[in-house]
Amino acid sequence: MIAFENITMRFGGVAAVDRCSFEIPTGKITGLIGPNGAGKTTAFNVIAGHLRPTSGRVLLEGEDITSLPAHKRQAKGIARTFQLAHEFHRMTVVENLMVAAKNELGENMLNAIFRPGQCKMQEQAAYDRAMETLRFLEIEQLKDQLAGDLSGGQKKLLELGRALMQHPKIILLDEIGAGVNRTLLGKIAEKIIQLNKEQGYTICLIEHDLDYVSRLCDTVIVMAQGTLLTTGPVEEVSRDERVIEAYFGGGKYQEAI
Amino acid sequence: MMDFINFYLVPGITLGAIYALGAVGVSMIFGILRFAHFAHGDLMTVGAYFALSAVWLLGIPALAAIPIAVALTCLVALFADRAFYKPLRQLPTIYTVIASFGVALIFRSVVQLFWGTESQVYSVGFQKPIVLFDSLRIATRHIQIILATAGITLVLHWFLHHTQMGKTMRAVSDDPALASVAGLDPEKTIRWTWIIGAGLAAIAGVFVGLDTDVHTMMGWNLLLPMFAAALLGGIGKPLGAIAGGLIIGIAEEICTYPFFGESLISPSYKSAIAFVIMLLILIFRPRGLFKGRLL
Amino acid sequence: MSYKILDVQNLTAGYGKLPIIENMHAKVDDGQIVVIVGPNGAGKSTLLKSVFGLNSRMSGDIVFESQSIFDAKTSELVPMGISAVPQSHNVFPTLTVEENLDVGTFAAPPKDKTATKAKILQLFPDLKDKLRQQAGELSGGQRQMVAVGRALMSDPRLILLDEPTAGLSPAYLEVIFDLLLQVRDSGVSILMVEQNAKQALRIADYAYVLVNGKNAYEGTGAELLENDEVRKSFLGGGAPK
Amino acid sequence: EDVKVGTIMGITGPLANFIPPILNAAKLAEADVNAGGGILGGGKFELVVADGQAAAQPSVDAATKLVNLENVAAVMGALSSGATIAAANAVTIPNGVLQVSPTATSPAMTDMDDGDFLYRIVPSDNYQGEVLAKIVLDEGIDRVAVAYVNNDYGVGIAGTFKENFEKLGGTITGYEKHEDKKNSYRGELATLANGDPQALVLIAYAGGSGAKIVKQSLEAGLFDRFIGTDGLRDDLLIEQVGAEALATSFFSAPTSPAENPAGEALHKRFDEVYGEGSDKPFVDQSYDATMLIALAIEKAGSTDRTAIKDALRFVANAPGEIVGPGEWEKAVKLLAEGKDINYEGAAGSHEFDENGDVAGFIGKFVVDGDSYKQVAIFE
Amino acid sequence: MELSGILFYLISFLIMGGIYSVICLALNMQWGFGGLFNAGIAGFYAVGAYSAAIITSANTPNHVGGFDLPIVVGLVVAGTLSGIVGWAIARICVRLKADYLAMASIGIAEIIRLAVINEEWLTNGSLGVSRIPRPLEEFFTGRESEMVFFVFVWIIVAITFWVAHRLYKSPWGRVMRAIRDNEAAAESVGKDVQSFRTQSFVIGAIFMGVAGALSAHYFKFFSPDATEPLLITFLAWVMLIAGGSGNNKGAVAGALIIWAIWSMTEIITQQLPPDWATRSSYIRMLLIGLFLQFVLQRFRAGLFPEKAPKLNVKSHG
Ligand SMILES: Nc1ncnc2c1ncn2[C@@H]1O[C@H](COP(=O)(O)OP(=O)(O)OP(=O)(O)O)[C@@H](O)[C@H]1O
Ligand SMILES: Nc1ncnc2c1ncn2[C@@H]1O[C@H](COP(=O)(O)OP(=O)(O)OP(=O)(O)O)[C@@H](O)[C@H]1O
Ligand SMILES: [Mg+2]
Ligand SMILES: [Mg+2]
Repeated sequence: MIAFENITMRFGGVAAVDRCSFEIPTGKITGLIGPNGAGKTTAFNVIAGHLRPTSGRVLLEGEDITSLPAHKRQAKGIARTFQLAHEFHRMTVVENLMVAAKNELGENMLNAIFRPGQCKMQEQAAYDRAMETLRFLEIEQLKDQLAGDLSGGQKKLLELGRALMQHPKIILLDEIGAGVNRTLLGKIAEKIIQLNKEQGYTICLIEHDLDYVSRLCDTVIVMAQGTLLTTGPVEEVSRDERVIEAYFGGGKYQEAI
Repeated sequence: MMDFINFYLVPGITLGAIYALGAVGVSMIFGILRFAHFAHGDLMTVGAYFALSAVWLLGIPALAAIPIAVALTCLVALFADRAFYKPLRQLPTIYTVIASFGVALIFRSVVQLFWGTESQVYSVGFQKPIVLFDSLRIATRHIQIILATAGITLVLHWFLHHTQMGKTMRAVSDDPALASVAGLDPEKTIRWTWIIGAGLAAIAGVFVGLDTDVHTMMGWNLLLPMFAAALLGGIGKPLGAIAGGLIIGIAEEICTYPFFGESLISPSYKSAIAFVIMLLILIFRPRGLFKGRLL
Repeated sequence: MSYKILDVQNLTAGYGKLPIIENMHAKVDDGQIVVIVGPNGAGKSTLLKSVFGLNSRMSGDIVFESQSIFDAKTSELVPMGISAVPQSHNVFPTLTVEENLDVGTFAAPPKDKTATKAKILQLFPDLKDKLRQQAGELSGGQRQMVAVGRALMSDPRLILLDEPTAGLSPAYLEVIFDLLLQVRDSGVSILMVEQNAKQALRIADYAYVLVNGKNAYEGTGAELLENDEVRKSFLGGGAPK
Repeated sequence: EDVKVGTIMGITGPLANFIPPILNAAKLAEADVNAGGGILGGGKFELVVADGQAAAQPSVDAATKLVNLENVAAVMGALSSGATIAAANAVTIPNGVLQVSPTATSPAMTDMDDGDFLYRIVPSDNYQGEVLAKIVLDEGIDRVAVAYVNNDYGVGIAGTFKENFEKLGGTITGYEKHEDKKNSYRGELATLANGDPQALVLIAYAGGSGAKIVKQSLEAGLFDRFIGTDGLRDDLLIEQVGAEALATSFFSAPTSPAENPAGEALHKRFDEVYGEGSDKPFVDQSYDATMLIALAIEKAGSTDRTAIKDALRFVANAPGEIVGPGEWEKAVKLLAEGKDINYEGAAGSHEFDENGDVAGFIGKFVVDGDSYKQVAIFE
Repeated sequence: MELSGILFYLISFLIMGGIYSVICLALNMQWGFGGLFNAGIAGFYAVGAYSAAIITSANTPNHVGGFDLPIVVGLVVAGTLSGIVGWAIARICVRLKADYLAMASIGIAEIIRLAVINEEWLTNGSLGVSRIPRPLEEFFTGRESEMVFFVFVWIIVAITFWVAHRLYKSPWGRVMRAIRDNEAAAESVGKDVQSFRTQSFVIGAIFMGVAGALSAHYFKFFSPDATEPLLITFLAWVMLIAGGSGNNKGAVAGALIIWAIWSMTEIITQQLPPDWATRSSYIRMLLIGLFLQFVLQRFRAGLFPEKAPKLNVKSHG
């Protein structure tokens, strides 16, 4: 699905991502793990087009999208969530989702002015999908609350919802788990598997909680200091002592797994 | 060549110094209170008129009147903040921007009420400039203005980089909410901002009066170049603002110098220079020359 | 003999007129780690915010070291010996990491600033080579470190942490939890909200479960870990370790 | 019967610092009328002042309030052409109210279809520029640099001056417009000083850029002789630069025929009442405009707006017995006797042509002690 | 003061008020919907006014044109030109953060103003453009022409309002609000932020130009002093904020109310003793300044606070 080819991303001096290459296989759930500052979020930003890599190419199904602006990539089916929630704070939850819906007609200024009738049906459809999604995430009751007033975790869910609204080909989830209640997180896990198995979404998620990752992911990609450390099935990887060293700092966490 | 220095460069530096002093306040207020203070020019006017009264009543020279002007202007600024800006702090900054427009009107009309609108001078007559190296002619008041500005710059630098208040100011300008979580008192910081901003504005106002004359529109007329200077230096970078002020002042004056026999642009386009520079900066270096904050 | 550091007595608080937590109570004893868990939107952050004077406290009382802080201003609390780390927006983005730490000392200067800083840097080695970098450019986890570091700079007697480990990789999970134990042992009490509930409860001396703004369960960390109800509905099931 | 007359002036706004003396002049006229036995048989003559902020929008607003709410018989003002024409088009002409501007100079006013309701009593700039060119050449000066302020006043005079000066064989060595509100003009002056001009023709307001420019050229030793217009002929200039520095300079300004002592008297009275300022620009015009309106009303015998308009030429133009500033009583008496009168003001004789423009006289002034003295008159 | 007087004061009041309403609605499209801080309104106003003036005024040697074309043509050209200028500016500035956009637009407006004063060949400089027609002048004169123009202005206001309202209710409006709240997120859900902002900037600019054209026709003469930023840019902002930004009704209400304050304060200060003539005007400005503070503090969110448009969908299940 996505090929991340030998990408370097520099910020002034720091190379957040440094000659790093990996693939996100189609139709699978892939985990992207690594210690803090490894460059995971940066990698997402490069894929989603929020950052231009200093060098290297990003391919989507073989097509080079390195120079596409973010919004065009979304049109091609890349959806992402943010590690630090990016809600539309002065809009209600349901509006937040409706914005994400593809709504070509009504978003063309001329249509908006001269034929509002035409947009109405699309609106209805978008609204229904939004409600569906909210039900799916079990935050229906918040539909009319201002997104800015949501709790930390609720915002995360909103982000996921927005991603789902776009029926993308691939969803990039940046630490969807951080700050989400574990039980709910368990449910989300099921949903994610559902999305993947039943609706065939390709999913790539950044997550620190290894139990969680192992529960969801077929394969994991491990990054450290901006470079690719290794990739493979969770069991193998989590036995790889380079990973253990980099990720768990040899801490007593090992027996936790 | 001498012409260039006498009639373009020196006046440019003088003008620059005045912009600079004004721009520091604009920049700090912009950085810390997060709004463009449209009453800053008129704050200069207020300062200039306070000095004028001091000159009239006490018969002291304008320069000696500066401390009085500074003190009074600071009070005025603190009052304005208390009465007009503080109540709007929690709202989007646009409210404060608009409010400051109103405050500008208030300042100006009060000045007009008390001092009238006719233009005044601190001292009548004109002084022949000092002639150095038998061709460099500088008016004493220009020397004074330039030196004073240089001094102020040093003090300011010290204040911002070697006092706790300096860092606190930047913390507050970053995230007022978090600042109070960290136990800092935003209001105190804001008061300091006003004191510095207003004080320098007053000085700048007096300098304008020294250089030319004092009238009720003087500050308003200087406002936009001051904004340009603040941007040029980078918002929230007072020292940048000083550099910005000088650059714009000098550019404005020398742009009419006949470098190639023809003066580059018609003098009546002079004031466009500030904005052209500002636009270029905004487009190519939006954080200003000194990497100020991006709002 | 140990006396209450913090005593929240049937507090009702929320935002504007709208109450979020109702008649809720919580206590922190000297040198305790007290953990608050609960589903999203339960009101955990709201509780912390009201202790720290960041939202509207409606009724009840909050006592810190036997003195009411029910209507104390936020900026007064730090000098009193409380410091806090919000859930998000918890660093000064354009200040460098070092300056972020310094800011922690302004309101309540520690006995030995350099020593404190050294201690913190040795807890978060990552930050050492980022001291000059703007905090806004840090990774999610690095920000958390800076935030916690800042809170510790003022040698507080009570710190409020809202999900300090959110987004921290396991290595740091450990570090933080170890750190918290150390901090406690150095006599600082801790009131924290955690979603990594399992680990949190392991180190907790006492814990409260919050649901829809009301106390649901409470007990020592161990007790709650054993409690099936709690495990099923808040800790994501799984057998007790 | 009491009579209200409106006046529009940019009391606040960019021109604020010129207004007080101009307004005082109008007030003086008001006072003269009332002192001289009032209007329309002892009625009170009241001047309603409105602030046009020297811009079109507020001037229109001011005018409409005067005409519709204050219900004034006629309007005096506004000052700048932009404000005057806007107010006329939007308010006074449609409502059929006489409007006399003391200062508006734009040529555009000449061919406006104003239903004969719009007048002005400054000779249109073109005229002063023309005369100034003669005056300068008569002085034996044939190489000058010109600096003028970039507004309708400066542009108008400078344009015609240049044209005529060159036509009469003079040379313009430099010709620069400038903005009113700058701090330093040394650059422009340095450029203008090239090509050794004998003097600087400076068309600007003393209170605006004028004084600064004179000061700075003297300091820098770029010019020592200045030729100004009524905008520069201002006590302010002498205050700020000192008389001796201006010894060789001279100025042109609209004036009235020499054999009219009333003008002098007016200035004396003005300074008695208001302390100073009789030499400020547009003081005379402001007084005359107000006085002319008053006379027109008296002649019309009522506040009927059309009648007033029709009466204006009768009282302003020859033939008729000459009356001047401060001679209200006399004028009223003559009108009562049914005699024709001809007002000769401090700023000119005000003979309106069919466009409502006046030709008028231009005086040549030099500094004399701490004020100005008229040394010659040109027609 | 007799009745007809008051009537005609109101008419001329509403003409100015109407022109300002158009500016306010236009500004609302930029700021209220798009969060674009345009502080250069006077610039677009000037572009519109001068294009209309030159297009419709009678031929003259003083400057290009006048082309003596119908007023409608003038309006269209005015809108188009200032739209184009807006577009050019948007290309450069629209990506700037709010306050920076403000500075940039101020700068550009000032440059436009200087160009207007200095390029005599185009605008006749400070002498201004004269002989600008008014609609149906040949049939109506005097006070009637006032009434006709009054109707004309308010037709334009209605059109502007209608456009603004449609935009506000549409998904387009929603996207604008989303962008206003969080650009990165808007991009991540596939909205072309640049282009949306440009659109709202341009549509706003167009109507600002139209407003300029209207006042040119009203004054029948246009010179630089009618583009005074204090009276266009500043006033328009006050009106929008006071009325309630993001709310079209608020924009119009704000325009009328603030213009009323601006205009009617003088009626009050004129009651002061006559020898206060000058002072009373200063006091008036003081009043305006203070009143503004009052409005800002008293009506925090404006007289008509922004409210999200009702979704026109039925929510079943
Ligand atoms: N805008 C930026 N400017 C400078 N450096 C940056 C910027 N963004 C990220 N970095 C640096 O790049 C490195 C990787 O950052 P990134 O956010 O990708 O880490 P991460 O893998 O997401 O870590 P975490 O799991 O804590 O979120 C970090 O060291 C960070 O300091
Ligand atoms: N500023 C606010 N205004 C109004 N309601 C708010 C505000 N902040 C939070 N809320 C609401 O209060 C409830 C509790 O919020 P809170 O942030 O305390 O939840 P939480 O327990 O911290 O959840 P999480 O674990 O996701 O952070 C939520 O329903 C939220 O929608
Ligand atoms: Mg990350
Ligand atoms: Mg929370």
